Amino acid sequence: MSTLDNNRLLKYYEAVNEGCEQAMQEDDSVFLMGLDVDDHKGIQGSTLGLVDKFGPERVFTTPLSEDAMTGVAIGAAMAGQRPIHVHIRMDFLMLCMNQLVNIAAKSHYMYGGTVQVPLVVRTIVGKSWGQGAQHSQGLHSMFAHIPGLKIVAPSNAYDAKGLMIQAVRDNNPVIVMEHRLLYGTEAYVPKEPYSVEFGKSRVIKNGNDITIVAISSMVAEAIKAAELLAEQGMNAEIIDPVTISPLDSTTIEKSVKKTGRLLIVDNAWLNCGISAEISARVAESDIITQKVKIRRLGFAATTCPTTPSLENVFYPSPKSIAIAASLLCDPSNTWEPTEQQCELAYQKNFKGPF
Amino acid sequence: MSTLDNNRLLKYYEAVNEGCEQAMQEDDSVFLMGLDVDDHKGIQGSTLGLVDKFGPERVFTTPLSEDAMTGVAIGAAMAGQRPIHVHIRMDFLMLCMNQLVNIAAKSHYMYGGTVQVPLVVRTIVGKSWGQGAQHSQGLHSMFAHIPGLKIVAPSNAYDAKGLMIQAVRDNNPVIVMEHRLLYGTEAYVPKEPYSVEFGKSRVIKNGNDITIVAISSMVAEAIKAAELLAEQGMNAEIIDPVTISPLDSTTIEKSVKKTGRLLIVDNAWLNCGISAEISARVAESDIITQKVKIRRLGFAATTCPTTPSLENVFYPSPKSIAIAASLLCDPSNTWEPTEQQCELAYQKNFKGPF
Amino acid sequence: MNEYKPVDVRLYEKVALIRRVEEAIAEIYPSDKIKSPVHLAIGQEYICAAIIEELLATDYVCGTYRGHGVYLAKGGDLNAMMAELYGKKTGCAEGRAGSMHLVDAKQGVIGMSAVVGTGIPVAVGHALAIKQKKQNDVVVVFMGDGATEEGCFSESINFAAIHKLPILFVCENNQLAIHEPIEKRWATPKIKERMATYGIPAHQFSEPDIFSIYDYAKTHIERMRQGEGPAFMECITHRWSEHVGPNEDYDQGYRSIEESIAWRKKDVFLSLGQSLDPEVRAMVDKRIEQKIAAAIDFAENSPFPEPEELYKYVYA
Amino acid sequence: MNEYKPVDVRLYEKVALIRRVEEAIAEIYPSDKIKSPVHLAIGQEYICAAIIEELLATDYVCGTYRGHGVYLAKGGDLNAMMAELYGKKTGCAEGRAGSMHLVDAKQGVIGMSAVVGTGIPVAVGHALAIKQKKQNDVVVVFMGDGATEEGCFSESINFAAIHKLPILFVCENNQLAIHEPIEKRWATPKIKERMATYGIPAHQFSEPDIFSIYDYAKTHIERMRQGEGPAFMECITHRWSEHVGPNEDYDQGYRSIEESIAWRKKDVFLSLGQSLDPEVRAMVDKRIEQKIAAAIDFAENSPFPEPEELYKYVYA
Ligand SMILES: Cc1ncc(C[n+]2csc(CCOP(=O)(O)OP(=O)(O)O)c2C)c(N)n1
Ligand SMILES: Cc1ncc(C[n+]2csc(CCOP(=O)(O)OP(=O)(O)O)c2C)c(N)n1
Ligand SMILES: [Mg+2]
Ligand SMILES: [Mg+2]
Repeated sequence: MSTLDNNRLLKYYEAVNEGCEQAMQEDDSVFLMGLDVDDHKGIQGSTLGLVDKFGPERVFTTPLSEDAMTGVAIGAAMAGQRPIHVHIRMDFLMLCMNQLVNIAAKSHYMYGGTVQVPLVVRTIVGKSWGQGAQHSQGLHSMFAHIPGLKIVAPSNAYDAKGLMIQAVRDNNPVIVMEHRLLYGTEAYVPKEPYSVEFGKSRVIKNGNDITIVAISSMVAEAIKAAELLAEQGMNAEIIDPVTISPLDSTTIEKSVKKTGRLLIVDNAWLNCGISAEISARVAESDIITQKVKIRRLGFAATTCPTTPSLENVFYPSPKSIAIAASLLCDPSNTWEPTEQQCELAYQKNFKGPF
Repeated sequence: MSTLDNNRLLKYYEAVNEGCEQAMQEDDSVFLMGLDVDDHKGIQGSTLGLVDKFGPERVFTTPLSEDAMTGVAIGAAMAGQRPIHVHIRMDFLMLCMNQLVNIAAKSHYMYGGTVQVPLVVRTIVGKSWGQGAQHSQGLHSMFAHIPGLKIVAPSNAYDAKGLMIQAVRDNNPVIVMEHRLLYGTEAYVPKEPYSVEFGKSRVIKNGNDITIVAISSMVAEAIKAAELLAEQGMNAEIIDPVTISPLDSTTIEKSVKKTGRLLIVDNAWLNCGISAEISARVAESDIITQKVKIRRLGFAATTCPTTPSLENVFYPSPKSIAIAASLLCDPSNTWEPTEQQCELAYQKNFKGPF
Repeated sequence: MNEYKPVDVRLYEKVALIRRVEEAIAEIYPSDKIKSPVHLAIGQEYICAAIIEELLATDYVCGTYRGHGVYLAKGGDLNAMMAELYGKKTGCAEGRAGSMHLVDAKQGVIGMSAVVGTGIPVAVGHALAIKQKKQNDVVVVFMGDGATEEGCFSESINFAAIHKLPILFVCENNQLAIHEPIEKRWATPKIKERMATYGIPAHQFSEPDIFSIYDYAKTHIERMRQGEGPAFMECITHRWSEHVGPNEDYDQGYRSIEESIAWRKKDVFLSLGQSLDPEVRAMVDKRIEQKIAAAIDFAENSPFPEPEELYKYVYA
Repeated sequence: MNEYKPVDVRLYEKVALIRRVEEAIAEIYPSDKIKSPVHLAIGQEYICAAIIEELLATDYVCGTYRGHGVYLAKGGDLNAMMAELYGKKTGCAEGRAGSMHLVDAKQGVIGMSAVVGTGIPVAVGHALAIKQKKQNDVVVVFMGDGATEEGCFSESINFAAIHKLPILFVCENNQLAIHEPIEKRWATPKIKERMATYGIPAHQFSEPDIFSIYDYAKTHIERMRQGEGPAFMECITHRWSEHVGPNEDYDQGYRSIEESIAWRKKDVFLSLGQSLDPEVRAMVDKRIEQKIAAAIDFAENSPFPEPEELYKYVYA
């Protein structure tokens, strides 16, 4: 993914941490705020050590006041600072919707270009181990609905750092959607600051039989599914949109033009989601002339339950992805992978706490 | 639309008012709360007189505290009441997102079926006359993204009353999205209480050449566009989904199977919107075998500007709808209706105040 | 103290039940049978025990994700709670809630929320319904010190005071939100003064004096039943356990064991237990241990929900 | 009063400019040239005029959708404001804002919001930036009585007090939110007592005494420049016009002209004008009328934005 030197294996949370650190080093106006960013757990490691390096003026916790704190971050951004505002769960962004939707997204436009809001909102999607209804939601599509906001979803440590740095450099409000279950995953990450461009989907794996678009933690699941499919002779192309908004659908359309089949796997509900948007864009694409076979997978259309017996069927899995892809390739397929084939190492390991 | 007797022409706001009144008469546990519901303007007439009929215990204003007031309404609903909570603009719902998304939508599920939240949230979408960025948003797609919520969008006085009554009778949180510019429009409305079923799209006009799905205020614009198209020999079928969630896409799919062309016109942004969902469902439909020509129209992908010269190009209009439909029917069409042909009487008349 | 005897026993039984249930949870936890993050309130039990003591079955309580105590003190079903922690179908929410969202509608336990502060207005809504229905039930809503920083707390108090709703607001001030000390979050410690500006009775209890708390709550609950409107209580307290999970964490550097020692010396579970006739106490203790053993047994032997039940309860 | 002379003139000029601009807006309004809902603050101008008087160009102010006065008092460009109301390209937001979202970044006028209360934390954020940059500028944020009911107000005050930010909170209490009287919305009138519990200076001005208000603001703005943190002012006042639109509405039944008469007798525009040397006043008045005429001229003769500009400024 990179031509830079000094690559090391880094965990996702370490990459987020390094991205924040280097962004703060690069520019004195960058600061980090949010509940618990300065405690000894440091947002599951992703902010650990930063208060020691940059001091409590630039790294500080806040009262439990998500709404006003978002306004404060926006105001500071308007006044020339570049805040990174951290929320340990994406669900809590529902408390900040007014400031994000009615102020952050709109200020540059509404005030005729006279102000900018270079704000970064970091949020983590939770999963498993009883996170349940209010600690598990991937709500990126709500933000992608609103012009003026950008939203990115790093699926690996490399993107986590590069997108973080790019988000801070961007002059608009950017929401970074991280994923708790990715925190322990590793990738090669350059030591130097670098940025991952917004609005460019990444082809993770080439293939001719079907296009699988996977978002956030679903990328890893799709890769696993693709391995299972390969054993059956089906060759999947996997695309990670990387940025949810702006969305590069051209890369997806080109792939689907080639494969004629599209499976979208989101870490969210389907209805009115980015999966629908991708499906619609492909359906409306001028470059695709044939009727495409499309399916979407995502959260079940229910609230997220806590018990594993229900949670297991709430989320897409390598198994359900592989089966859906196989059926798109040939509706008469009856193959199903075994549970064992499907288990993802990182999921087996996760045991909390939060 | 009705076989009931005693039909009279009623304005949209009068129909909303009558719906609320009859719902309150029907059931003592129904009450109406929200900023300004009891003042002499009565939410643009839609709550006028109700405080006199039912008294201040059942019809009352609140402090400016949308977040907690939503929680209060939810709590009252859990305890057996049936609140109608009114917001004069949909934009303000951003202040209530936490309660709506994290509590109202989830309680029945999260608490294992032991509680219900029969809450009605009434909201009005603003348009024109300088409403601008924060008084104009149609945010229904955000709510349709969340399992556990229902959202309906009456496009005429008949539905306004019938959906209101049905919303109150429903045992789930229902958001009723009204539209300011429809408030003065008239339809025949039965005197008796009646309900409009959720989850049933309505075919407003039959046609064979193209399916136009229009939402909320866009239904009237689409009807006008269809008249213009008819003059040119293009026969549009118009469908009003009536309820955004649950969405009856089967009716739409059947129509598109017949016409082969689909234009979706929403009163909202496109990205990750219900227009994308409809487009995706049609693209993924098993009953449609051909490649369908699909287009979406909605808000421009910008914040809503106040000045008419920009606002005019922000919204879909009978003109832009007719042109888009004509091009879907035949990409070589060059016909354009004149401005005069397109003007909708009710839009010419609206001059505020809010 | 003689006159307090019956209530002493009742209060001890509540405190002890909550203490012992949470200790049992902590013990089972490493086995991974409990499929849920748990927020223990060991050391804080006396607050909900005292305040809920005089409530009737038709009254409501609302707790937080740290809500085992509130649930149990109000008479919530222990078996159903334990099964819920295990993710079982017999749980109080059929496995959909875990420890953070306990509910027992039959006992007036309002469903709890894991989004801090959001239960407060929901509880006020129950009080509004009571008033509208002209009943004379009351609501008690518990919250942490952190929750009072959320805007919806101020909004809720104001509304409850305007309408004189029958609701008692209780702030369990353990001076921590996760690991963040209150000094970083509150401009001043004057919350009871602030609450008094809403025109409602407001009182701070800086000591774990279960009887004073009990008395105050009783008086004000009675007031509320007469339609005299809300009141506010702040109870300074101390959380023995880590924020989430079964362990203590004084070794983590963010707080010292020293501050804890003073609180542990005043442990209500101990002092109240010691004040009882040993025979009475032994009987109570035995009853509690039997209940707990039965609940664990119930939880362990209950089935998980079937995957087919995933779509149950999305809409009513 | 001699010592006040120069400031008298300056204050009068501000009050008179705002009054006359709003009267001009009301006059033009029926012609439909103003393409925007207007919220007039006629009768309330003295508050922002007095408080902003001692601010420097580098200081910030934040008003509301009822913000013509705050914008003008801080030196916001009148031509650009009038053009904005007309929806013209030369407007302060190039026609994207209308009357409700005035902004003048060059003059330190923070963009105003039509969602009640949302400007408050944004203003606090500006104060945070000032502190982080170790500047000694200050921020003044204006809000209605209704805005103080929003949770974000309580959250904002607490945060500003914790960090001792240089921000002055000003509540323009006209005792109405649209048509709803304050008694239906505030549990008690004790807002200054409530603010004092955050450990900040808090004062109520029940009379339209422009000089007391000016003095108090001046003192506390100086305090803030020394890093001594926020303060709160409540100014009881009276809105002469309807909530939105160019007219008066005492005939609507929700309030009586009687309560207005007392306020109109104390009209600062009148009394301050009468206190000036008539020649000086005439000169000031003339200057104001010229400015207004020029601004209207500017607005009328400016072009509307071209449709192609729709996508300008979506992203920076
Ligand atoms: C709205 C919201 N913000 C943040 C969190 C993360 N969080 C969970 S518990 C907690 C601390 C709450 O402290 P307090 O209210 O004092 O309750 P305590 O845990 O001390 O009982 C926080 C910040 C959350 N769950 N909800
Ligand atoms: C969050 C929100 N809720 C409701 C409204 C509708 N609204 C517009 S102005 C207003 C009254 C505000 O009253 P106050 O803060 O006292 O200011 P005033 O108009 O008296 O200057 C209301 C309720 C709004 N714009 N924003
Ligand atoms: Mg606490
Ligand atoms: Mg007011």
